[in-house]
Amino acid sequence: MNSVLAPEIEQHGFNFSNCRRNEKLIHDGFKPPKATKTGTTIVGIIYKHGVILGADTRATSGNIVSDKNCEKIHFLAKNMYCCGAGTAADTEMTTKMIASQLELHRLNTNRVVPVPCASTLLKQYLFRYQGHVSAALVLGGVDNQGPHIYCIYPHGSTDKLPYATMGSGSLAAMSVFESRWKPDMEEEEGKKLVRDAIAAGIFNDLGSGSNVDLCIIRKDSTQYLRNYELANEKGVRNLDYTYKRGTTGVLSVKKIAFDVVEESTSGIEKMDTN
Amino acid sequence: MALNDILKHMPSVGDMLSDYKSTEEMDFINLSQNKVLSAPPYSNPVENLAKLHENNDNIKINFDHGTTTLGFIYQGGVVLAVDSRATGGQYIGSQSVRKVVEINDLLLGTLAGGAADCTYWYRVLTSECRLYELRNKKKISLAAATKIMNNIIYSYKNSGLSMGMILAGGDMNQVSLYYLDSDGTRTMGKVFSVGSGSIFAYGVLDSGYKWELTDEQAYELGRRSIYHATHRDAYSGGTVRVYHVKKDGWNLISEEDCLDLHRRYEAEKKK
Amino acid sequence: MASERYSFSLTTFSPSGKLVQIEYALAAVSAGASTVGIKSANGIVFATENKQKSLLYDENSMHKIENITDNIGMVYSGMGPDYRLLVRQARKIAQNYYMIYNESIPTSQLVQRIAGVMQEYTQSGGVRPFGVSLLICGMEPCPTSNKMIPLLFQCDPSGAYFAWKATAMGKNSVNGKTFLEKRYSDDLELDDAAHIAILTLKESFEGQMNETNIEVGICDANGFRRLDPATVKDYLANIP
Amino acid sequence: MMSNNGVNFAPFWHNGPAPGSFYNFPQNNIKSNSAIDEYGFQRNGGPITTGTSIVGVKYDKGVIIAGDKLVSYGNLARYHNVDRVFKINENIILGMSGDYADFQFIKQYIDEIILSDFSADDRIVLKPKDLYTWLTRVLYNRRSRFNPLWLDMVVGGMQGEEPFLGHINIRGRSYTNDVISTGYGTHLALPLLREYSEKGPLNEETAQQLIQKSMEVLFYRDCRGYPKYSQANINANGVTVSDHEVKQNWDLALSIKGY
Amino acid sequence: MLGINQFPEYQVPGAVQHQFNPYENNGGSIVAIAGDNFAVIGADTRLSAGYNIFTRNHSKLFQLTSSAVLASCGNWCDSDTLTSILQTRVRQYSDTHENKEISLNAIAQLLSTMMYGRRFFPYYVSNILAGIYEGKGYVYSYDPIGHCERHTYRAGGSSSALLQPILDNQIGLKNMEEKPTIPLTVDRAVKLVTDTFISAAERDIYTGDGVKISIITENGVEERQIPLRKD
Amino acid sequence: MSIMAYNGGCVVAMKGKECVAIATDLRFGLQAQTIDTNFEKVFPVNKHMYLGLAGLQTDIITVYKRLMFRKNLYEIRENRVMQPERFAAMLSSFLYEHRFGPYFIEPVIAGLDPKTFKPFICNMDLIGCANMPDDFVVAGTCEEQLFGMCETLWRENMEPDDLFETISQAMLNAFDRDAISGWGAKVYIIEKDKVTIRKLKTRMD
Repeated sequence: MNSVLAPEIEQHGFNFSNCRRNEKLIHDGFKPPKATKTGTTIVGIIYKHGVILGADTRATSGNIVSDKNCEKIHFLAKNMYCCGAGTAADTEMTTKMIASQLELHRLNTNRVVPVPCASTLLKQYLFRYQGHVSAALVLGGVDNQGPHIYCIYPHGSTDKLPYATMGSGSLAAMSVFESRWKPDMEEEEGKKLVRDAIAAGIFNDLGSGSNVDLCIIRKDSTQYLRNYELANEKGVRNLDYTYKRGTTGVLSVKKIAFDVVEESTSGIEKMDTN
Repeated sequence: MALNDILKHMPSVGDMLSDYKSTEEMDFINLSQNKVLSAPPYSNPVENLAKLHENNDNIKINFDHGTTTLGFIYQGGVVLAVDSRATGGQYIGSQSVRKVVEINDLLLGTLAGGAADCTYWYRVLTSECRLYELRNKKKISLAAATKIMNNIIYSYKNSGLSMGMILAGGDMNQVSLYYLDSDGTRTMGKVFSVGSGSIFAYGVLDSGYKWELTDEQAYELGRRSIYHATHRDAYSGGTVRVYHVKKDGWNLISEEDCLDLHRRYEAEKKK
Repeated sequence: MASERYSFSLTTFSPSGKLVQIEYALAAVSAGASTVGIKSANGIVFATENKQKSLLYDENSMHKIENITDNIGMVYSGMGPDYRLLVRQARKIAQNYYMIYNESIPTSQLVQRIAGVMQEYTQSGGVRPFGVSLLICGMEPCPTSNKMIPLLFQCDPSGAYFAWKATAMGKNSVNGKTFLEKRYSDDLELDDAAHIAILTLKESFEGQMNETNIEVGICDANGFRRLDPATVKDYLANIP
Repeated sequence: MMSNNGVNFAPFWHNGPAPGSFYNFPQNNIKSNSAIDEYGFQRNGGPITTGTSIVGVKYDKGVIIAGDKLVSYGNLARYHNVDRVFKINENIILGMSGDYADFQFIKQYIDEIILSDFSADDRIVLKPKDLYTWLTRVLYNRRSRFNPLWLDMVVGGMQGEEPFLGHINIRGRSYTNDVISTGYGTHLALPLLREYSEKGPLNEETAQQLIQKSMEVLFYRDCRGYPKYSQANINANGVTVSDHEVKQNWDLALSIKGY
Repeated sequence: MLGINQFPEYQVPGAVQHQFNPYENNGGSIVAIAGDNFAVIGADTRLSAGYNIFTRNHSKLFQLTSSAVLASCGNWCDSDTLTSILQTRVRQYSDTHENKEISLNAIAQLLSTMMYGRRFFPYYVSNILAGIYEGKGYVYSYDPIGHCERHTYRAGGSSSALLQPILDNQIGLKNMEEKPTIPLTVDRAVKLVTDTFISAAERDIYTGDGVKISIITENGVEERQIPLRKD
Repeated sequence: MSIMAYNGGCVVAMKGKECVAIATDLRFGLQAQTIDTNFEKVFPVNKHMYLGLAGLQTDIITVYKRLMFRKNLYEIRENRVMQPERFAAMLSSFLYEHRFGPYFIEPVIAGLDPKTFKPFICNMDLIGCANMPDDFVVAGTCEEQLFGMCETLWRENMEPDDLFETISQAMLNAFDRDAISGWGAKVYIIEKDKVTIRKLKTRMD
């Protein structure tokens, strides 16, 4: 779409125009700011009829929780979801971009996209950026070959396993899998196991927290259980913090009023009738 | 006391190895000898302490700091004016620090730089001044007091202390004003401003300063200079305190919140 | 022919103000298999001939009607290879839009951008215009209410595009349009529209029409899809 | 620079020979682990021969501490049959992870304390909390001199009738808890242990099972782990130190194909 | 003499260099409020480092006398050492002063001097001392090298920045044109401390599990414990 | 010092009942020095949508201008008012484009949907990771203080006037504990039929 004659503003790929300036600033002693990270516990298992993915919902920047209920299980295709840990924006954008490529692939090939295809696209993309795109992923899906779970590391290496964990709480979750996972589990049992693994991360790893999200992908259906369990709820405040109106001192007030008219512009372009 | 409680502080078991000797005695040597601080387990504490923090993202040691203080001599004595904010990093730790230290009923000192450094050494100075008084049956002169302070500070030069002090006081004949800092500087002068906001304070102070100021004018000049510094400098603010030092003692003239001052000065501008 | 002098490069106008290559491209379209598109109150129907020249062709592997997104469909008259390039482009445009705005591309926007691509091929050196006309349809929410409204566009090799209630392209398109003008009304239901679309094709269809030599695509609130041959057969069964 | 296929090994001990390198004693005084460091201070470098995780669980009537029997030298599994869990006296058990040399050093002094305690014959016996506080002081003081003992220790025992379990690390940071683990166990064993311990006090049997599970997981996932482990169990009946082995199951490996 | 510099090829790199840092952030937050005749001080009960929780039930409050409680958090081994030495000193004082308890302001000064003694290798701790002195409630706060200041309310530790403005607003009644006249009772102070910890536990990963509150009145010290979220 | 703190400043947005509020301080400083006390970090995007940008001032201006260019182009080309969700998505992809050479800003978006008037708030980190909670979003140098205040003060379904008091008190007390923001504040309450902009009395030190 990037035409030479009538260029579009939407550019593809990364823009490096600020790099030199930023380098100079860092050279001058300014600390570069930190992006939001998802410390994260993300997991995936294969069970009898497909795969179950799980994630916590905490995003942090430094020691502050920047998002208490973020979504870490990203859509890739109808038969495939992907959990992301690492720099939040990287996981978000990488999975979104790969989802888009998978959709093109699906439309162009007219078939259910195989999970290894997504794994390959992801690892090739991550390898290209040599770990600078810091996305650690657990990819799970079911295709005609059956269920798959992949672990994809930020530098582009992959692992194909029946159960996988990633993120700062991965060891906590792994301890649950390592002691309780077995082949051909029933769905309820699998859900319980994944919940326990995520809960182990939530309660033992400070980088993970809040709620449990699950996503169950079966041969022919997908069920995304957002906030499957509210593992932690905010305490109830004891005092009333309502202010009497007029408490805050105001210097000046400006009002912009407008009539509310239903927007009536049409989405259709004026016809070009030669 | 339970056995473990005794053991907790019992150096005898640890004494089996000289290495194990408790560090506690050396750590709090200043409780018995107030001018001696325990030596760190590394050379060059300025750099190495900083290095320890750099290497660990999680460790944020921020000492309270920041300030605008000023003092000047005019025909009626000395006016000292200070703000009251203490900042740790960019976090305002306190808006109510007393930055004028009342050493005795003749001497006053202001503190700028590291708050702990200043308050501790002022406390030492206060005790030195009192001891002098007891030994010599007369009040210490400002010159002598500042000299004592300067000697102490100088012995800690380059070890990371951060202080900028203005001392004012009267003896029987005159009032005088000294500036001291942690580099070991000690100067007598007429007009000083110290601290992160001092450049802003100087602007107002110099334009309004003259020897013949009346008391009221002098108080107002001090107050206004500090106010303008608090407005421009992020690390200064809170309450503006003004002290007046005369030959025979000092008075606290005013304590006013910057917010009230701002409203008053804004109203004046509009007139 | 006088115009030949001005047709060696398509970026050159003839003295009469024409880009004759574009006219030739339109001629290629007119020679293509006929295609019909009808907008109804609750959806859009495409129908097109997909006749195979030999019995030996595998009629299930190639299609003329394609999805661009789940909600947008496209069909053509003219040259197949050109069409497939445009389909790929269109899908990329749609995905690109989605990546930026996190919203499916509105049909009008897609049409605009495809038309942009087609136009560019009429103005660049070393290329030729596309030998296809496209029909693009989609359902999208009405700007004033939350009702879904159907949209139907045609896109020509020149890069010109039109919104239609119903149209026909390719061979016998003139007859087709005349037929549609007679049969079309604003309150058509989707099923009636499908019926009419097939009838319109049948008007000029040579030989026996069956589920393997036509394709039908339907766009409604659930999105766009190409009908499988069994469903097409059902529709055909209702046609006299 | 001497290198072995691009991998550089540390000398076996300070100023000692490194695997595959020339041994140039006594000249080799470069970058030894105990040099004047960047802080201008002489201090002990990193740990050399190390033991990995220790797991400790307190149950209703006693305490169990377990640790595997391996002491590693970097990536090398160097000693395969070393006890890292000890009975100190009838009241105290101790598990160590971290530098083994540092541990032997401190163990000698612990033994001396026990000996003098025994010689006193005053019926006052060292209790776990006493040893715990003493170790805290020792480690803290060494830390404050920038000459740390590279140890992570778990002290357990019977404080009179009550079971006691405490943890002291290299900095002298100490705390007591119902379940404690060091090293990789902090990540791998603690979640398992906590899941049960936070529901209420455990009994001896569940505690045993939990320890077994934890050692199993640690063996699977800690690459300095080892299947043989020893465990000390203390309760009102006294101390038992026993050796165990993890039941291994690698069937799963056969099912993994591709990457 | 020939040194290793002449034979760089003999240089053998050391093992992975373990940089020893004597400091570790063990998290934790403290809030203290002084009232007319009482003081309330609370601290969370989590001990953590990095992303690990070591224990969920860890008291950061130290009762020094019947009318003084110190809360200390930061680098736990420093807190542990400093507070136990202070406790010893407090005991020594009463032993050498005919069992008279040391007064709150004397503790405040003692602590400041002790902390400054380690000026060049500071205790990395955040201390708040609360108690009553001559019937009135006081709160003293410290920076790591012993700068001591008296307040009526104060927050410290890893979420000090989150908690302090709430106290400014609710107790200091800052930035209010019409100041509400709600008397500060023990009950209100305890509720407010609890609420601030609920907020801090939401956003600060190093604060959570539970909050332990000491209420210091004429009658001595009363302790309460309230659970917080555990993630 | 972080480059994000070079100029100081903060922005906060909150959801209320059929309304949203966004507030900004007015300081523009160079490190500790206060240059101007009338620098607004909240900009109108369209009738019902405001964008707050905290961070490096030069980037605030640049990003705002570039976004407005894109947003205007969208509205003209598609002949419809941009929804807050679309704007957020566009901003996110714009920021992520600069993943390896980011603009040093943290955006906050507050607005009502042009059709349904549903409240919308959103913030992002500097490389475009969006966060769209149900209660409030904060950005700037006194982020921690704001988090503490908002967690304590925010309630569901506040009327516009209550929302104003809550957001104002949250912001005022938060920046009073931050050396490099404050010096005046402006609060925008966005409702279906009007936007009310109030300038607050604040400390000026």
